Amino acid sequence: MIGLVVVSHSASAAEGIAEVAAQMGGGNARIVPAGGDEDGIGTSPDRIRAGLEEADDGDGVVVLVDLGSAVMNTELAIEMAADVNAAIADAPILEGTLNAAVETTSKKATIQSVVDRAEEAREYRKLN
Amino acid sequence: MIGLVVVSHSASAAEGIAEVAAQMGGGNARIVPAGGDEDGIGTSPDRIRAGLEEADDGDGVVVLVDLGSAVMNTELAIEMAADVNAAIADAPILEGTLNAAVETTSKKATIQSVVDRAEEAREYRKLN
Amino acid sequence: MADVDTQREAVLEALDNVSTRLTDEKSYLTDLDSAIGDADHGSNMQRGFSKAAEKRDDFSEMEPHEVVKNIGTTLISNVGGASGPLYGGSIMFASQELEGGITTESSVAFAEAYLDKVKDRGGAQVGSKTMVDALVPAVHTYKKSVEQDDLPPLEALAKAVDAAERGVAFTTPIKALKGRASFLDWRSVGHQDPGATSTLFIMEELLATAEEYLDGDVVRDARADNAVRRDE
Amino acid sequence: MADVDTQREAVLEALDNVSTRLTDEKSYLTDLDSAIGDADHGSNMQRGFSKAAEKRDDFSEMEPHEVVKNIGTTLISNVGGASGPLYGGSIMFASQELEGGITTESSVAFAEAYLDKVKDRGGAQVGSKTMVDALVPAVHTYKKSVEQDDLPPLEALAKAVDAAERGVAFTTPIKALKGRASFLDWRSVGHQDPGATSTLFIMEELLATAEEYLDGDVVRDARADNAVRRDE
Ligand SMILES: Nc1ncnc2c1ncn2[C@@H]1O[C@H](COP(=O)(O)OP(=O)(O)O)[C@@H](O)[C@H]1O
Ligand SMILES: Nc1ncnc2c1ncn2[C@@H]1O[C@H](COP(=O)(O)OP(=O)(O)O)[C@@H](O)[C@H]1O
Ligand SMILES: [Mg+2]
Ligand SMILES: [Mg+2]
Ligand SMILES: [Mg+2]
Ligand SMILES: [Mg+2]
Repeated sequence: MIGLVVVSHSASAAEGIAEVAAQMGGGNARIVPAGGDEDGIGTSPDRIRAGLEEADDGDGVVVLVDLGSAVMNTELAIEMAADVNAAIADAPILEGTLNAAVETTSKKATIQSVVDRAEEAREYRKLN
Repeated sequence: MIGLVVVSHSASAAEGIAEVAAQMGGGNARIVPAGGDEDGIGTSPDRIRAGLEEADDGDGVVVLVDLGSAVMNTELAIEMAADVNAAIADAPILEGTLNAAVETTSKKATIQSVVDRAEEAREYRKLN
Repeated sequence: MADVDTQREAVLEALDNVSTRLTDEKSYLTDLDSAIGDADHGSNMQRGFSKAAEKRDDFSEMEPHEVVKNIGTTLISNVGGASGPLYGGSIMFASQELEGGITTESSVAFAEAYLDKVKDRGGAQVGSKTMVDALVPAVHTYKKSVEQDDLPPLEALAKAVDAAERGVAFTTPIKALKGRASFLDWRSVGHQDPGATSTLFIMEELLATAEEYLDGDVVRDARADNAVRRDE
Repeated sequence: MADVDTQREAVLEALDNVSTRLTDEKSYLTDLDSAIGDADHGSNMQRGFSKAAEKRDDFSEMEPHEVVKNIGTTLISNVGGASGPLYGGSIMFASQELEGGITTESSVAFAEAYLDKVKDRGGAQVGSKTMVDALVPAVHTYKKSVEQDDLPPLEALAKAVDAAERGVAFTTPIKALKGRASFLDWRSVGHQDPGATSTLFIMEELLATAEEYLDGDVVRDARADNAVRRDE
């Protein structure tokens, strides 16, 4: 099953997002929060790398990110974790993680289909 | 100053999002997390109402929400808190809150400008 | 029109019946929600209505429409999930139609106001695979039976319950467009909607209560589809 | 080409000088970041380079390019923020250009690789109000001075530092398009970019170190704009 890593500048945001998304995946999705850094707000390539390795069961990982440095540190972490097949989704972090969580529980899921589904969350409208 | 309320199904997601956004607003923004419900994952109109009242200094409040029932409970809370002038932004919750936090610290901010700025976050692209 | 005490008693009796029924159906509703949601609809509904039923004593001096309104606000604070604002908020809103007392006419107005609020709050239409799919046929049928066909209220309500049951059956073969289940996209097809189902159960209890108070006994049509209820 | 021990010593000396300088400039960089960011650039840079400088002993047996690479990985893990992956990742990446030893030619290749990686990783161009605005003029000037004008490396580097200073000054009147400051939109105009400023400080220390090791003493051009440095 494709794993998910949630990279927010806030550790509690990453955990909370993973928690809401876990419900969407009916409790079956593999979702690892990897937020914050040693000093609090920030992102850490070492934590993200550990998250990639934890989320991967061999099928690969899709990463959801919040801002700028989360993207850069995730890219670095993906380069470091050379054995993990991983891609970053260009999606709003919470909404993208929910969509992705549902998609990972589909039998036909691929890294690409999970990225696509996450990115569809950009179109998600909340008000009627 | 316009206040912000962050309504996620997860209390820790709401707190974390508020924490990241507080930095964007240079520590000046008024951001109140109002996530979760009595049983954990969910949203609570009573908590949201309390959040609206806490975030309002008389200039009004903009609310950022995650999914379906967050919207409905926020609408109910806004109806209940009749003395607070509040609007919901149709925006990705984390990205919208960051944008909104910056806008609230602008001298020219209005409820509409904060909503607009939050909704611009839909267009935010993370990968180059 | 029945006197105020009888009206209040009927409302409280309906509340008890609904609360008991939802307690009985708790695990069935949760099973439905586990297939296309987050497996909490049974406990949400049971918790909310039990809290309301526990407030019986607080309600004993209120006008009937006030009792209904307070049931709504209790549900708002206690159901949780999407069904909290939908059930609670719509009951609260529609209760104003009962201000002049509970009559056949005001019950039609209540039903219409309730449906309008659910649609307005949730943005679902018929075919979105939600409680709206049970409500629309029920409310349309009730109104038409009362206003066009001049059926007595009990018969009109029985027809409405049958209509709701067809609506529940209709939710199974379609894709969810609103609520949590919509995240599943095509995978939601083939599963019955929990909120439509709880709507049916509540209506069945309203009918049972009405049978007591209107002193009638109606034969419901053959059920539309046995699939909509759990194996007993 | 200087021998390996001298090269390593020069790298370690540069590291010390940079670390000391960034410690001195910590509150100035943080002040700059507080105007258009989150007031952490000074502590980010100071922390990262101090950690690297503390590892001096671990580096004492390594090839010079390995030392540079390890400085990069130390920054990656310790700077934090956007500047962590940008400084650390780019130093790490560019270190491979020094595998054959540190020469004038390889220093040009290093500078180019470093700039490419910063641009590639962060997506900023000249005019985005980032460190790229200091780097592009510096690297272009250094390369041209060495390759076209055949200037000695120390003079080329001095010209590059002046170019970086013009770049830093250029960041003030423009709007940020990348990084945190871009969230401020027009309100970012009128503030000098912290990352461009720290880039200049680092280059000044590289120049000072080179002056020692290449045994020269260069006169820098008149400064482009006194506004780019703090009041002393
Ligand atoms: N937007 C909506 N409009 C109408 N009904 C909805 C809407 N969203 C959800 N529902 C109803 O709510 C039911 C789910 O309720 P519940 O499980 O209690 O809440 P949640 O989905 O938040 O866990 C669905 O089966 C559906 O009938
Ligand atoms: N995408 C980017 N490309 C190039 N440089 C960037 C980018 N984003 C940020 N920077 C640089 O990083 C500096 C800020 O670094 P720092 O304050 O340490 O990180 P953060 O902004 O995450 O707190 C900015 O002044 C800018 O020069
Ligand atoms: Mg549910
Ligand atoms: Mg729920
Ligand atoms: Mg910063
Ligand atoms: Mg920072």
